[in-house]
Amino acid sequence: MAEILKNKQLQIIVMALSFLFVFLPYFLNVPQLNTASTKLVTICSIVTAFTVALAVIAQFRRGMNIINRRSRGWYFKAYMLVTLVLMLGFSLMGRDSGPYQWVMFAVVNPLSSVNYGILAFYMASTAARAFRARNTKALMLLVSGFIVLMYQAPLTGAYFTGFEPISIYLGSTFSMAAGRMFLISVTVGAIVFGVRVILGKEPSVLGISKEEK
Amino acid sequence: MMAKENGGILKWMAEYDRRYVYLVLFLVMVGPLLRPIGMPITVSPDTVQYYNVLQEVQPGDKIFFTLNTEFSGYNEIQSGIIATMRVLVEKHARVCFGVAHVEATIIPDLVIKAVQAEMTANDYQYGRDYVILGYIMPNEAAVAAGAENFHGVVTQDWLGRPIAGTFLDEITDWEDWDLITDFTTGICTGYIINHYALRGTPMIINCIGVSIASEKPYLDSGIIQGLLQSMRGGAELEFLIGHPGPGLTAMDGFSFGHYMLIIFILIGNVGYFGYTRQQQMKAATEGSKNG
Amino acid sequence: MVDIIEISVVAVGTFLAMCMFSTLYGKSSPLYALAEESYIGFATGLTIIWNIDYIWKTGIVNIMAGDWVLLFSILLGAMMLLRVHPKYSYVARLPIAIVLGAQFGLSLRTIIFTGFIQQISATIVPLFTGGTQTLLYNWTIVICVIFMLTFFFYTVEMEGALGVSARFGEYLLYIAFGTVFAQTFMGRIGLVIGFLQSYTIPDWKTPYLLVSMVLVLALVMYMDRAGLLEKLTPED
Amino acid sequence: MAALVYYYIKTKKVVHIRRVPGLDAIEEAVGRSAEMGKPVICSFGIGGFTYWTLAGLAILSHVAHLTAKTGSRLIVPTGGGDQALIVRPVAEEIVKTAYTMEGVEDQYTPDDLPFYSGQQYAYIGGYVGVMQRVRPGSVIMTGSHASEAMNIAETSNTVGAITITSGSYISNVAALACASDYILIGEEAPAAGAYLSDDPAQRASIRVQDLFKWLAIAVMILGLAARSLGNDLMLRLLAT
Repeated sequence: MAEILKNKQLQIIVMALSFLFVFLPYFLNVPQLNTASTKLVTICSIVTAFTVALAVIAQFRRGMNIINRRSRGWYFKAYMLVTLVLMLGFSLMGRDSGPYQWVMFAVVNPLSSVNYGILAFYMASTAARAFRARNTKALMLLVSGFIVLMYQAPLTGAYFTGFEPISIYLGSTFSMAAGRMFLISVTVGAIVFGVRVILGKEPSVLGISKEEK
Repeated sequence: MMAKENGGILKWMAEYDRRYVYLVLFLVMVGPLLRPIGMPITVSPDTVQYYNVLQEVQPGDKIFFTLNTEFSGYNEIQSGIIATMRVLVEKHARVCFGVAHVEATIIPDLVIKAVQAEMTANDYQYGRDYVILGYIMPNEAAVAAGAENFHGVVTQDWLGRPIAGTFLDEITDWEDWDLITDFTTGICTGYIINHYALRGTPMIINCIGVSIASEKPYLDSGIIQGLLQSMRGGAELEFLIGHPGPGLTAMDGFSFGHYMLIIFILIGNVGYFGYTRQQQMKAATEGSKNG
Repeated sequence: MVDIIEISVVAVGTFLAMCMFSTLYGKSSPLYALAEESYIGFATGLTIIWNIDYIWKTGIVNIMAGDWVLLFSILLGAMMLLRVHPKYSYVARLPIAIVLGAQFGLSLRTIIFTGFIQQISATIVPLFTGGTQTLLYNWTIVICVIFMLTFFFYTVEMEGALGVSARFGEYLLYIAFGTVFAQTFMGRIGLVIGFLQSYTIPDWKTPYLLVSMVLVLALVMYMDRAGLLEKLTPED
Repeated sequence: MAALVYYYIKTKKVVHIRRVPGLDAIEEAVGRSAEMGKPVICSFGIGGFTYWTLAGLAILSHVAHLTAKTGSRLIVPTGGGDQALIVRPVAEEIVKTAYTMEGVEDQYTPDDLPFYSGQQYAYIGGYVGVMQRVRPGSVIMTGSHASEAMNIAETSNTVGAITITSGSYISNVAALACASDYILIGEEAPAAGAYLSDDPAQRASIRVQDLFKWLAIAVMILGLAARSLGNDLMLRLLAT
């Protein structure tokens, strides 16, 4: 059995079959085939939900290593593992009331907000430090950024009406076109990468190390 | 001041401690929240387009209200979320909340509390008029399977109660939704576009500022029908529906935050041209003299 | 009357939030570590809860209702967990192969339309009919998309006409970057203001926010001056 | 498209890929770090095995060869996402192979590939913390990074490191274009990865991608021309 599961060719065939069994029914529109294909996709959604456990196992292992090594500040890791287990316990006591909701509003929500909110400060210090009209490209970036900033701020957007048409024009043409160009090139890249994997040309994706090739 | 002794104000403007930026930015954002001023606001065409799609919602329409955001994203687009829900309730639409991030499982409760008065006035009842499904979109496979066989993926609501007997009995696949209103920092929105909107399910999106340039091509190519942009879009929608909320009250701090950024950029450039460039040229001429 | 629970939520929330903000001071501190580990611990617990919830609702409930095929998902899921086992990690290759194949099937069958074909057809717009603004918009979009695309060729040297086109495309890109930077900044400050709103409205919350800010800043500066930061901050 | 990729892989003709300027910046940054006797930090992203992560891993391999040659210490922060755990063993293998090929296998230290959990913001806490402690000469951050890239780039600048980044979606690119000393825009990173790798499949892929971009431009121009003449044949073809 071990040899079968290790066999690289078998793994690539299974992946290709799984690919075809999800890809083709979408275009053929045969009801029975669609039902079976959707069942496979449902199975994959459940299996993928299991992979979260991998990251949690690694987290536990890393935390225990640090605790066992008694490296500096190991008690923070012990505290983290305790909070993890506490959250599991709280959820069993009910998710629409009690300690679970307390933790969500007192800990998770504010910290999640600050985690992303800090980026506003980093962007401000980046702009303050790096937005220099050093060359033509930088000047063009500065001018378009200035116009859009002035429009986005409601006060100037309302009183200096000249900014609005230019800012909406920049947003609906230049940045939309750049977004479209990125979308086109990333889509092509992702498709070609997918084809490479299906053809078995990317073994590392399957967890097969180089010696086994 | 320290700057005066070794190189003057221009040197300070070129090399001042970035923590001044952090402190000033924090104060100009929190200040107006304590002492609101009330700023005027103009409405952009994209917001009007989003509003018009909402106006076409009919009583009894089945709306898939998808939250593709961490709780932090909710801070930015809560104005758009609450204003959209308010319109849906006034239109007597039937709303199903679905979530793609574990932190967002608590948001439907907050949205319902924010529009509780309208829901009570319109006799909204759980199961018949609205359902909260919780975390049903952990990955693309779950989104795709839900699009093709809804009840194959979703069996219970967020508190483990069966969904049989709710208005979701009328949902089989992507064709049965009248509109998808998606609120996103990214997460599964691309999957919903690919597995619902591409097949014809009408869809509108309220996204954070980071995602505007990535979502605009879908709006321009007609795959989605409306795009509400960040907190400012939410404030404009509040203005359009005549119901001020967190969006409009935030616009003061919003304006000052933008102006502080512009001022920092100007200071930086004055310092750059007034000091740093001179130092670079001086170093270059000395280098060529010794070279 | 505000009850004690709500006060505790605001007091703890503002304190932990300011501890997380203390990273802006420029040095790691035990207060930042406290906030960070609180977030990791509770958020990881949350992730476990809701993924188990998904496996239960979509897998177990359907199996108990007679959908036996879904038993494979539990079996393959268990095999996937062996990925971290030093000796039996090869067992996880089968579920990885199935999931990867299905994953590519799902994305390749749709992104070719939403990300390629429909983006090209949306760029084929009228260039000589329509109002002035429409024409201005259409010409700009067409020029930007085509010239920006020429900036991203890698198997030909950037010389001659293609070189000129790529350089022009790069300038157009930097105009777009200025616009996108401003939009991104709008989003980020909206995020901070939304966070601050949750701790300034209603008014009784504001003192907790300001006291936490001053308290955390004072503590970090004191530890910095007393040379305690390095000693008390956990090693990674 | 699959046929084209398969054709190029089978033809054994080594596809020419132009040298991406970003590689010169990377080599200069590692060289300057060695002169200053400072470590190099290189990361490949927080995603699973995606198109962008593989580009980051190819660049990591190149940087590992450079640091092995120059004797600089290389630190590779890993983690940040649920899928990152599956990528980590491959990164270890890449760095170890590079040090072995340069004949300095003894300098390879597994502890310099720390795993900062599957959480995006714990990963940042660890990444920022190690930057603040070791004060690297250069930080090379490519591959599948998301919004944490801005935290890392700004902190990298704070500690005075040469900052080289790449962005996979437009708003990240716009912000990083300002925050970094050098940025590989969009697909420059995968192209750099293919340039460095001896893998014909990766090089063939870049060729096919270029062909499809030429096709996109050609279809747009033909469609625009036809539409201007009142014929929407191209639009109807695309709509089928």
